[in-house]
Amino acid sequence: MEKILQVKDLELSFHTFAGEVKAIRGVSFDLNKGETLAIVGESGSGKSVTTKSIMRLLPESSSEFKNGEILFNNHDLTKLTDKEMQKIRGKDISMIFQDPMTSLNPTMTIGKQIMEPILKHQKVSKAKAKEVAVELLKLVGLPNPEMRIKMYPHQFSGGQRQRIVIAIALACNPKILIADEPTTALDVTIQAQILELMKDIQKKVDTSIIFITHDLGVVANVADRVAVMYGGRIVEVGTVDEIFYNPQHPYTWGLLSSMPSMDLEEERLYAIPGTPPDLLNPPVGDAFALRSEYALQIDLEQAPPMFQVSKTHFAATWLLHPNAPEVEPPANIIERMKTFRGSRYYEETTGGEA
Amino acid sequence: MVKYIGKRLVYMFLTMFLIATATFFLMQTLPGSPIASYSKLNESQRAIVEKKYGIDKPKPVQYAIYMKNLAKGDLGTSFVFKGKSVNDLLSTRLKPSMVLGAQAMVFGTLIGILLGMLAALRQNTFWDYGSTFLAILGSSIPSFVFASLLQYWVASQWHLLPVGLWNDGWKSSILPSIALAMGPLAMAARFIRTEMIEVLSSDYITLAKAKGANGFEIAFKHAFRNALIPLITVLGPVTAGLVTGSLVIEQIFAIPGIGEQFVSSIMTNDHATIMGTTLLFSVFLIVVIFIVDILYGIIDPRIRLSGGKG
Amino acid sequence: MAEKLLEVKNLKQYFNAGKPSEVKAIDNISFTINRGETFGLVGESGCGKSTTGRTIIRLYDATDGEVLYDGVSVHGNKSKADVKSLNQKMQMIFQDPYASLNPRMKVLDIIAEGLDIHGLVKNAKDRKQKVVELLETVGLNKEHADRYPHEFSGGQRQRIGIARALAVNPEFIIADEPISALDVSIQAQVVNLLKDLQKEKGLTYLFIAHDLSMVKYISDRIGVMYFGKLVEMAPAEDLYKNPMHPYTKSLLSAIPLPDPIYERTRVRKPYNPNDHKYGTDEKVEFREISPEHFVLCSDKEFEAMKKELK
Amino acid sequence: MQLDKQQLPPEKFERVAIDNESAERITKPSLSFWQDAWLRLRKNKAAVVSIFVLLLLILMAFIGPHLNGHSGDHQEIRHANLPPKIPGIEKLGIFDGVGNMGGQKVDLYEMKKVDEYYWFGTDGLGRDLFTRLWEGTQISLFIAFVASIIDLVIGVAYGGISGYFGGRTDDIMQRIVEILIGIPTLIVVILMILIMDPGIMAIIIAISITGWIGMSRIVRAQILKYKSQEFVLASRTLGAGDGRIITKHLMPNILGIVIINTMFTIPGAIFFEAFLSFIGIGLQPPAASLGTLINDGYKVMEFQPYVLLFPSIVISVLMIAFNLIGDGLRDALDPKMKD
Amino acid sequence: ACGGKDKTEEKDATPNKESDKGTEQKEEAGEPDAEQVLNLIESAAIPSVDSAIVEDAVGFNVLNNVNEGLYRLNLENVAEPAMAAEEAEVSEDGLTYTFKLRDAKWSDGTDVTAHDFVFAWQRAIDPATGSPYGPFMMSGVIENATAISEEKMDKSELGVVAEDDKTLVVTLERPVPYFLSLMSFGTFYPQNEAFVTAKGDAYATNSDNLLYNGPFVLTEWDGTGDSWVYKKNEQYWDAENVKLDTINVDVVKDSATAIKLYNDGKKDRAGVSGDLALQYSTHAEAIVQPETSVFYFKFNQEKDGKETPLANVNIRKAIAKSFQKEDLADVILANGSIPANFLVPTDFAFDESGKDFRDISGDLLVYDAEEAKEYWQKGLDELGVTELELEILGGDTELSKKMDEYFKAQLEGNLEGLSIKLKEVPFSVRLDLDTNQQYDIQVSGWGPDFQDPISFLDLFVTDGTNNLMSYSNPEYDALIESSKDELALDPAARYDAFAKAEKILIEDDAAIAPIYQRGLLQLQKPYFKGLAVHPFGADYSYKWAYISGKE
Ligand SMILES: Nc1ncnc2c1ncn2[C@@H]1O[C@H](COP(=O)(O)OP(=O)(O)OP(=O)(O)O)[C@@H](O)[C@H]1O
Ligand SMILES: Nc1ncnc2c1ncn2[C@@H]1O[C@H](COP(=O)(O)OP(=O)(O)OP(=O)(O)O)[C@@H](O)[C@H]1O
Ligand SMILES: [Mg+2]
Ligand SMILES: [Mg+2]
Repeated sequence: MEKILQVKDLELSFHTFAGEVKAIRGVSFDLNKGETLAIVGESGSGKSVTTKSIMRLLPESSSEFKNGEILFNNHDLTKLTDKEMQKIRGKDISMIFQDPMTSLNPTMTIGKQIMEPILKHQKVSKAKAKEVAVELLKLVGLPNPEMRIKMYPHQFSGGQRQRIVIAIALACNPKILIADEPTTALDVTIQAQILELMKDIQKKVDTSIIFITHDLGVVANVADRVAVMYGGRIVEVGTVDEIFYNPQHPYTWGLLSSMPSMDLEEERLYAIPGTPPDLLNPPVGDAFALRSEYALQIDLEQAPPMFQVSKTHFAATWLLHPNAPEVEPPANIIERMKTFRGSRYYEETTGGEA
Repeated sequence: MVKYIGKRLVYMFLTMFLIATATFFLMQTLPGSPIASYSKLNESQRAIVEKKYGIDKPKPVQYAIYMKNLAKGDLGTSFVFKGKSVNDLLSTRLKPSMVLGAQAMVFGTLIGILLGMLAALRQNTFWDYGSTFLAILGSSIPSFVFASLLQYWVASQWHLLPVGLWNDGWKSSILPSIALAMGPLAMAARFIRTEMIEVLSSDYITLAKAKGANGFEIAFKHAFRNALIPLITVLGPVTAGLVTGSLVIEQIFAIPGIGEQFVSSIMTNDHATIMGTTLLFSVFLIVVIFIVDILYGIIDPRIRLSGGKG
Repeated sequence: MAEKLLEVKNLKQYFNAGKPSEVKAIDNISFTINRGETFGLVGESGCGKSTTGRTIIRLYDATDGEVLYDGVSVHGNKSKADVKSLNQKMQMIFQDPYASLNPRMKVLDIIAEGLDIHGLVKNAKDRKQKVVELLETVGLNKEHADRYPHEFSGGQRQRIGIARALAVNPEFIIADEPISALDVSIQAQVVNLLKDLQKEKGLTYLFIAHDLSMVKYISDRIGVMYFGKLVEMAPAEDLYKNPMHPYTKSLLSAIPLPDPIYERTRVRKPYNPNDHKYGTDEKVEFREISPEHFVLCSDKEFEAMKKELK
Repeated sequence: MQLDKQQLPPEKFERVAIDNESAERITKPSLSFWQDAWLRLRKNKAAVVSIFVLLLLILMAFIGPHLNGHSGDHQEIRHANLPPKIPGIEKLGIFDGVGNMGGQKVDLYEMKKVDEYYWFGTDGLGRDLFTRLWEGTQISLFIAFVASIIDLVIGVAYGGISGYFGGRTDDIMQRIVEILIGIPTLIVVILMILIMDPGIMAIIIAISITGWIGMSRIVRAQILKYKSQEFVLASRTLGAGDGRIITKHLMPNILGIVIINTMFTIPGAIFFEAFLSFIGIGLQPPAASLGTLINDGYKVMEFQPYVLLFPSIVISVLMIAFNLIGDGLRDALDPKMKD
Repeated sequence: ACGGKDKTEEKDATPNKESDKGTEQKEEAGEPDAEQVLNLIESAAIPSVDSAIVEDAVGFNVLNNVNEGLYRLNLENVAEPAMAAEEAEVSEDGLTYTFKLRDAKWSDGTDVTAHDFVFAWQRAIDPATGSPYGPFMMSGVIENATAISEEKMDKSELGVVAEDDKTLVVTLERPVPYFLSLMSFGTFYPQNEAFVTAKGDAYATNSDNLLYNGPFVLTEWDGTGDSWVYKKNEQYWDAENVKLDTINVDVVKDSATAIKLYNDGKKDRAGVSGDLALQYSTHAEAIVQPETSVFYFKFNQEKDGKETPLANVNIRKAIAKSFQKEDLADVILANGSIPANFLVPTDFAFDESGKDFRDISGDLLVYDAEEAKEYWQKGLDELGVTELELEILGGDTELSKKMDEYFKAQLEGNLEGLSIKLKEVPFSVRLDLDTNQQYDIQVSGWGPDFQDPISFLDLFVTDGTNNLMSYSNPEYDALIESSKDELALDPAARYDAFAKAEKILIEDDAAIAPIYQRGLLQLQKPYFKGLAVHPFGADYSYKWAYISGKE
C-alpha cells in the first residue's frame, strides 16, 4: 500500500497569556492512498491542531512548531516556503473545517468561492471554471446549481452550506481530503447523505481522507483505519475493526463504553471520570492514567511507548508491556472482543469476519 | 427595496423638519439679535429696521414664515451679506469645501486603509507598530498645528506648494487636503486594523488559505470587504463633516469654504445663514447615513435592507 | 394512567407572521407530558424543536394554541405572582453550555440567581450553603463556586447549567440539546446526572436532541418532528421497534452505530415528503395506531399502517 | 514506533488506585475577572509603560506647578518671551536661553538681564511656561475625565435603554440621536457658553450634550448583540426582570468595550477644548489648558518653537498613552484571549 | 473709521483691514514700473457695496476706491473736492452748503448729477432701506433727517436738493463744523437712480450690478466670495493720475498665513499682530503707524436696576490709576500702540491754528499705584466693604485675552481685596451684554467716523446710544450740547469746551479709564508706494498708489 502522507514525531505548542500550551506532544501516523483514516478523541486532544499543522494553517504568531516531519510525496511540508505551500493547499490537500457554517465568506457569492481554487490551480478559463463549479454543486446534490451559484452563503441552509464547503474541498480532486467534524451539527439524515457523497467521490478519484469526529457511529461507517487521540498524542491506531473489536488502550475502552447501545438496556451510561489533562502543565507519564482505573505505577512516571499489537495495530499503554499485569477490560468491551478473531476473548461461535 | 427607500425618505424629511425646528428655536435663544450691529440707531429707528427684517413678529410667526419659505427651497436672506440670499452664499462656499473634503476623504481613507491592513497583516511587527504609531500621531497633533507645520515647511520653506489661497488650481488644494485627511486616515487605520485582525482569524479566511490563496488575495479579496462595515459606519458622518467644511483648515489656508463661513455666521448672529448651513449639514449627514445603510447591503449581503436600522 | 403535567394543544408559532418572510416554525402540534416522565423530541435540524421548547417556557409568545401547565395556561396575561411561580416550576437547560453562562459571573452567582429572584434564601450564608448543596448534587464541589465559567470543561459547564435550573426546585425541565456540543464521554456524564436527578426528585423532562441513541436511552416517550409538525409519537421502545411514519423510518435507518460490521450492511431509507401524495380532500390527522402510539397520516395510510403492524 | 525493550522493574507495574475526585479538581488559582484582566494587561509591555507614563503625567500635573518656584499666573512683564533655560543643561548648547530676536540668535536672558531660570521659557506676559504647562495638563485632564464620565453615564444609559427595549422605543430614541447629530455642536456649545458663562463648566456641559452619542451607539449595538444571548435567556427563564438583566448580565459584558471607547473619548474631549480655544470660545484666561497653550504656540512656532513644542509633546504622549492603554485593555478584556 | 471696528478693538488679530492711519509714509518716489499690479489682503469678505447699506470697514474701503463722494481725503488726509468741482459755498449761518459738481461719469458712461446725490441720501435715510449708517450720520446734521428716519416725515423732505444737474444744495439742522469731512464718507456717495431702480433687489449683489464713479471698478466679485479684483476705471475723471491697473484682493483671516503669503511674495502688504508683532517689529519692511482708535475701560454704574460698586467714583479712580500702560503697549501689543491718558486721540483733531487737540487738553488720570491704593481704600470705606469681585468683559481674540490677563494681574496686584473675573465672549454676545448693561468693567474702544473730537465725546452724554453704563453728568452734557449749539461757529471756544468735558469725563468722574491708542504693525514691500492711509472714514485710497522697482 502506497503511503501518501507520513507524520513523524510532530510536536507543537501555542503561546498564550497563561503560558505555553503543549497542544501536540509527539504525533506520528501514516495515511495510505485511497483510504479513510478517522481520528477520534476527546475534545481538546489535538485533532484539529494536528490536521491544521499539516496544512500549515495555524496562526504563525501564536503557534510554535517544535519538532517533527510531515512528508507528502517525499517533501517535508514543514520546510516548504509559503509560495510552495500555497500550491499544495487546495490542490493536493484540501480541508473541510470543523464549523462549516462559518467557513464561507459571507460577502462573496458561493460561485466565486468554489471557482477560486479551480482558477488558482488549474489553468482554465472563467467560463470553464464556472462549468466545473456547477458540476460540483450538482455532485453534492444541490438543486438548481446554475442559479444558486450567484447566491450568498446566508441564503443557504446549514446542510446546504456544508455541502458547498465539501464542493470547494473537492474542486481540484485533491489527493488528500481532511474533514474535521463535518457533520457534528447535522441531523442524521443529512449526515448520512454527506457521508455517502464523500465515499462516492473517494471511489471516483482515489482520494485519501482524514476524518475527524466524536461520533463513533460515523467512524464505524466511514473509516478504514482509526487513530485515537488523547492529551496531544495518538494513543491507539489500527484498522476500524481492530479499534472497535479489539481495543487495547483504556481510553479507547472508555470511549466505546460511553456510547449507549440501541438495543441494550443499561441502567447507567459509562462515563470516563475526571477531566482532560491541562496541556499547560501536561502530566508526567501517561496522560490518561489519572482518569484510568487500570493505572499502573509506571504510568505516573514515564510515558508509554507504542506497543505493536498486530501488523496494523499499535497502542501506547503500559498494559501491553510484558511485565504488566493482566487486566480485565470493561464488560461491554469484552463483549466486543468476543467477535474479533485476533483477540484473547475471541469466541468462535459468535462468528465474525476479521 | 422601493418600499424601504420610500420609508427612509419619509423619515429623512421628518428628521429634517425636526432639525430645522430645533435649530430655529435654539437660535432664537442665542443672545443678541441679527441686527445687533445696528447699535448706532436709537430705539425707534431700530424698531423700524427690525420691522423691515420681520424680526419684530412673534417667534411662532417667524417660524411659520421660515418653514413656508423653506418648503419652497428658499433659505432666506443673509443678515451679514446684506441682500444676498443664503442659497447663493452657500452654493459659492460649498464648492471649495467639497473639493477639499472629497480629496481628503479619498486620500485619508486610502492611506489609512493601507496602513491598517499592513498593521493587521504584519501584526506585532515593526510594520504594525510603525503604522499604529503613525496613526496615533496623526490623530494626536491638533489639525491646526499640523496644518501650520505643513504650511511652514512645504510651502514657506521649500516652496513646493502654495502657502494658501484658493487660486492656484488643484495645487492650492493639496496641503489643506492632507491636513484634513489626517483625521480619517487615523480613523481608517485604527478601525481597519482592529477589524482585519478579527476577520483574519475567522474560519473563512483559514478556508481561503486552505484553498491556496496567497497573501494578497487573502487580504484584498477575502478579508477587506468583511472588515469594511464598521469603518463605513464611522466614516459616514466624518465624510459629511469634512465635506461641509473644516473651519480651522479653511482659516489657516485662507480658503473660502463653508466651515469658515459657518463659524463667522454664528459669531455674528446671522440667523438665516446659520439655519441654512445647519440644514445643509444635516441633509448631508442624513443622506450619507442613508447611503451607508445602502452600502451595508451592497458590501454585506446578509444585511437586509428591509430590516435596516440606522 | 399517569397524571398530566404539561399539555400542548394545537400550538402554533410563526415568525414574521404576515410578512413574505413568514416561517411556520411550529405548525399546529399537540402533545402531553406526564408527571415524572421524560418526553424526547427529535427531528431534523430546523424543524422547530427548540422553538417548541422556548415557546413552552414563554421565551416566545405563541402565535396560536395553548400550553397548559398543571391545567393552567402558560401564555396570556398573568399576574406577576403567577409568572413567578411558573418560572420556578419550569426550567430550561440550554444547548450550548458556554453560551448560556455569563462569562463575567462567578459560578456561585450564576447558580444563586434563581434563589435571589425567588427569594428562596434568607442570607448570604444560607445562599452559599444552598449553592454548595446544588454543586454537590451535580457532582461538583464547593471549591468550584468561586470560579468563572471559562475555567470549566464542557461537561462541567453543562452541569453548572443544570445546577442553575435545579436551584429553584423546578418540577419540569426543558433540556434543549443539552449534549450535542459535547464529546461522547461527557455526554454520558450529563445524561447520567439527568437520570439520577429524575429518580431522586421526580422531575419531568422535555428532552430535545438529534442523537437518537441518547434520546432513546433517556426517554419514556418520543415525539418525532418534521417541518414544524409532529409526525409520530410513541413510547420509546415502541417507536424504535415499530416506526410507522416514513420519516421516522428514514431517521432510524440513518443512525450510524459504533459497529463497523453492522455499518457495512446498513441500508438507509430515504424520505421524500412528496411521496405521500395527499389528495386535496384527504384529512391528514394525528391518529392513534396502537395504544399510545400516534402517527400523522391520512385515512388510506392509516389503514395500510394498521395492516403492516399486524 | 519502536518497541521499548528496556528492562523495567516489575514493581513499576503495580496497579494503583486513582482518586477520581482529585481529577475533578481544577488546578488553576481562583482569580476574579478583573484580576485576570489585570494579569493579562500586566503582560502587555506597551500598556504597562503607558500606564506609568500616564501616571507620571498626572503626577506632574499636580506637582509640576510647584516645582520651580514660579507661579502660573504671576506676570513678570519684563521677562516676557524668554526661551527655555535649564541650569546644568545650558552648557550643552540647548536650553541655554538663546532665542530668536528679530531674526537674530541672541541670549535673551543676558539681553534682558534676567538671572532666573525659566525651564521651558516664558510667554508673552512673562509667565513661567513650565508651570503653566502642568497647570494646563491638569485642566485638560480634568476636562477629559469629567467629560468622559458624563459621557459614559448618559451614553451608556441611553444606548442601553434604546438597545434593550428595542422596537418603538429604539426607533424613537434613534431618531432623536439623528436629530441631535444633525444640529451642529458648535451652536449648542455657544449656546451653553452664553447661558452659563464661558469656562470649564460650559465646555464640559457642551461636550456632554452631544459627545455621548458615539458611546450610545456602541452600547446599543452591544446590547443588541448580547440581549439575545443564551445566558440572558437563561436568566429570563429564571424570572429575572429587566433591571436585573441589564445590571447583572448586560453591563458587565459590555464594560470592556465601554472602557475602551472611553479611552478614545478622552482625547476627543481634549481636542474639542483645543478647537474651542482656537475659535476663541474656550477657557477663560488666565486658565490654561494644553489646547490653549498649543494655540498660543502655533502662531509663533517659527520664532519661539518652544512655546508650541512642550505642550505638543505632552498632548502627543498623552494620546499615545491613552491609545496604547485602550489597545491593551481591549486585548486584556477580550474573551478570546482566555485560555 | 467706521462701523465694524467701532466700540471695540474687535479683530485685532486681523489688523490689515484697518491698518496704518495718519502718518504719511516717507518714501522716495521712484519711477512707476511697467506692470502695475498690486496684491492685497483683506481680513473679511465684503458684506455689501451698497453705500446706503455698508457698515463695515471692508465695505467702506471698497466703496472708497470704486466710488467717490463730493469730497475725498487726499494723501495728507485733508478732504478736498472730488465730485464737487470746487470748495462748497457755505451760508453765513453755517446751515446751507451749496456744491457745484464737476463733469464726471459713471462707469457705464452716464453723467454723475446732483440728482444722484439726492437719490442716494434719501435712500440712505429712508427707513424702508434699513440703513445702519444713514440715520446715524444724518440725524441731527441734515435737516429733517431724524424725523424721516423715525417715519414721521417723508424722505423727500430731507434737506438736500438738486438745484440743477450740477448744483446740490444741502440744508443742515444746525451748524456742523466738520460737515465737509463727512462728505468723504461712504454713506454720502451718489447712486444712479435709473440703475438702482432697474436692478431692484439685485442691486449691488455682485460686481456687475454696480456702477462706479471712483478710481477703480470692482470685478470678479460674486457677492459672497473671498476674493475680488479692482481694475482701473477709465471713465474716472482723474484717471490720468491713477497708476495701478489691477489690484488683486484675497480674504485671509489668519495673520500667520497672511505673513507667510507676504514672505512668499504672493502679497505686497500684510498686517502683523499679537505675538508675532514683537518678532517683526525690527523687520526691515515693517511699518508702524498709530491709528486713531482709542481703547478704554467702561465702568458700568448700574446693573439690573441697582447701583454697582463702580458707581463709586473713588473705586473707579482707583482702578483707572492702577495699571501700567507702558508695559502693555511695549511688550504685549508691541505694534506701535501708545499708552493713552485721554479719550480723543493724538494726531487726529486740530484747531484752526493746526494745534493738536491733545496739546490743548493734556494727560488725564495717569497711572499711579500709590494714589490708586488711596482711592481704593477710600472707596472701600465708603462702600463699607473690604473685598470686591468685579468682572472684566472682553473680546475673544488672542490679543484681547492676553490683555485681559494683564489687567487682571495688574489690578489685583495693586488693589488689595479686589478680585477680577474675566469673561471673554464673541462679539455679538458682547454687544448684547453691553446693550443690557450686564457687565462690570468692559474693555471697549472707539474709532472716529469724522474728524472732530465730538466723534468721541458724544459717546458719553446721558442716554447716548453708546453710553450704556449709566454715566450721567449734567455739566458734561451741557458742555457737549453747547459745542453743538452756541459754540458751533466758534472753534476756539468749542475746543475749550471739549477739553473741559474730557477732563470731567476722565479726570473728575473717571467714567472711563483710557488704556491705549492703537497702532498697527504692517509689512509692506518696498516697491509698493503711494498708499494713502486715512485716520477716519475708509482706511485706504489706492488712487495714488503705484509699483516702483519690483523688477
Ligand atoms: N490558537 C490556539 N491558541 C492556543 N491554544 C490552542 C489554539 N488552538 C488550539 N489550542 C489548544 O490546543 C489543544 C488542542 O486543540 P484542538 O482544536 O486540536 O482540539 P480538538 O481535538 O480538535 O478538539 P474538538 O473535538 O473540541 O475540536 C486544546 O487544548 C486547545 O485549547
Ligand atoms: N427568531 C426567529 N425568527 C425567524 N425564524 C426563526 C426564529 N427562530 C427560529 N426560526 C426558524 O424557525 C425554524 C425552527 O427553528 P428551531 O430553532 O426551532 O429549530 P430546531 O429544530 O431547534 O433546529 P436545530 O436542531 O438546528 O436546533 C427554523 O427554520 C428557523 O430558521
Ligand atoms: Mg477540533
Ligand atoms: Mg435547536
